[in-house]
Amino acid sequence: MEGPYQHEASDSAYQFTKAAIAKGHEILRVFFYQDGVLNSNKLMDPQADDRHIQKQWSALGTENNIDFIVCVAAAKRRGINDTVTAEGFTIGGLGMLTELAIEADRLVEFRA
Amino acid sequence: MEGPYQHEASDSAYQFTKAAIAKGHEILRVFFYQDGVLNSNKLMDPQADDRHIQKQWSALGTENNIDFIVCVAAAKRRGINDTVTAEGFTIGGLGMLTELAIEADRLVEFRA
Amino acid sequence: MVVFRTAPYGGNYSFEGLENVLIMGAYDQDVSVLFIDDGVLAIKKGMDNSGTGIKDFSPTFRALEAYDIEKIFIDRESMESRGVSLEDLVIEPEVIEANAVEKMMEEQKNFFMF
Amino acid sequence: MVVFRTAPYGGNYSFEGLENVLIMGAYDQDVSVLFIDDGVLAIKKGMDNSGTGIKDFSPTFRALEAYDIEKIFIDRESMESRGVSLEDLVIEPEVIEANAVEKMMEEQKNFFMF
Amino acid sequence: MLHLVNKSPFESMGFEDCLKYAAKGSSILFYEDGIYGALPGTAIADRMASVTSDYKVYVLKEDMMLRGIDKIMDGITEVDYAGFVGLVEENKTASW
Amino acid sequence: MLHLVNKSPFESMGFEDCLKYAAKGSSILFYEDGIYGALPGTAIADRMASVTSDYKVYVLKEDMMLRGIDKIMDGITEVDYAGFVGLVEENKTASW
Repeated sequence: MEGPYQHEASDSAYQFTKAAIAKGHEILRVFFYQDGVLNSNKLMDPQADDRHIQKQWSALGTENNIDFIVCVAAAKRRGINDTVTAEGFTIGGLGMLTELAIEADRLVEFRA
Repeated sequence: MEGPYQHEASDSAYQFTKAAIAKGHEILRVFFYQDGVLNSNKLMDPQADDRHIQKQWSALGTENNIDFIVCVAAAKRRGINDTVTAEGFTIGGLGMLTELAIEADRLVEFRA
Repeated sequence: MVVFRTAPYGGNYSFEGLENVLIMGAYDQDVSVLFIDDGVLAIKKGMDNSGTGIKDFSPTFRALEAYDIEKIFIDRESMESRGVSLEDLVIEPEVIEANAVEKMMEEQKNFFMF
Repeated sequence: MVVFRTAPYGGNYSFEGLENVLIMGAYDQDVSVLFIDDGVLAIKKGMDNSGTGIKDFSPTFRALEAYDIEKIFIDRESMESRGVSLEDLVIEPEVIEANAVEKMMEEQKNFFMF
Repeated sequence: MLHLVNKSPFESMGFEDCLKYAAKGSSILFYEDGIYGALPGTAIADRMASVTSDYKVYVLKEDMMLRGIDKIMDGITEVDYAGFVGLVEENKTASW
Repeated sequence: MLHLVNKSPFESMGFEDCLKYAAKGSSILFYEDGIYGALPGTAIADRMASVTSDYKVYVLKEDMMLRGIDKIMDGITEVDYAGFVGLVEENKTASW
């Protein structure tokens, strides 16, 4: 996934997740890797008339009990650690993506 | 500019700046905008056998008195503020890019 | 000069390019704006962000004239290959041919591509 | 399955894709690896990062067999159009035709593209 | 299989790459900048007409709206995000 | 003018876009993934041969090394980062 505000991938992933929940699907997990890890940064402070991508995710996660996993390897390289990740985002290993591939019925990648 | 570790743009900009200095050029300023603002993040913690992009910039800047300007609008959206920017990086307005366009003899953009 | 050459929204180049144009205008620079390649799609009429919540920047393009930014150009071939005509756009740039582009760039002290 | 389809270094997809392959191998998954399009360039021999300092990941590709990852495929047409032959590569994938790709994907429970 | 195409066909080979591998009869969804592939009257309209006869081609309505696109070629079906989810229910997906 | 091309010509139209606007005799530098345009024996080698007769074409050595590329087409000149700086001294640059 590419970074929020830089590419549309974060927005598309959010809208898709929301629509899947609205249709009654259980979202196992959203896994953020590559620049997607930047979605978790609570220091984001966009202009008042723009969406706040991290807060959108957090609200969706709280309401629907979704695990947001931030890939640790990708995050460390990009200066994301638990001092800046918002509540609801957990830093975890790539292995959790493998588990997701094993458990999930469907897996959709939002790439740049 | 695109983000460090995600695209090569940050590395290319760094190598180019270094080569220009080696040839005796005065680098007025390096302006980081779009995902390029992420270059300034001192929380970066890449694997031990990989380069540390922020530290590379900082070392180059200290040795050669280069202004590193991080675009404030781009930075705020992406969760970069002065709690995470490394020494030597200054958050500044897009106007400084305009000034650069007025003053600099040459301007090179490193894009994704 | 600011050159727009990428499609809007998929990447944020057009948005940050537009911020740049406005600032240059505020510095009283004699700003030119040029739309080529997928950049011609950035000024399409009828943008509606109600389905995605992504910030719609077309009102700002419409306001360029208010900032005294009046030298606005667009590449004919880029429009034609994308099925876009002047009536589809929120502003009315002057149509130029591809072979005029490099000359316009050379005449600038410096220019940016987004 | 992990599909590599982008050129190395310009973007970091191949690098993060490779990390993914290794983890899947560590989970004892029966991992397949497929190189298509510009992905065939990710396993070129002779990479030398002394001019750029960017991390060279080709030794890790060479180590895939050590991780018992042996189902490695490459698209013939992608190699040919890029002037790449098997001797140019750090590993020796099995060459397949483009029309086998969708079928391979369908046979997987899930797959990733990088 | 559902093939997701999110890049402009005027700037990226992603769409052509996808066609190289996609079996006839498969589904293709244009979203993000990929939606420009559905524009009528373009330089690639003839190419796209042959694609719509071999594949089921969809385009994401929300991304069309965002970009001010309201006309699309014959043979391409508009879906909204709920429809996107529906396509994913029925198919494995490949992201180009 | 110096035109900078940093994307793979097999995946991006950036190089063809650049040629649309670049005046004959101008300089073009391939760097990052753009260096693949200099590979011999590819599907675009004929196209590239005609480009090298109309333009001064350069390729960045450090990015070739990084990618394991040591052979390039006739008519293309290798430069290192110092050479890149030299080209920028002599030309305004456009980044595609």
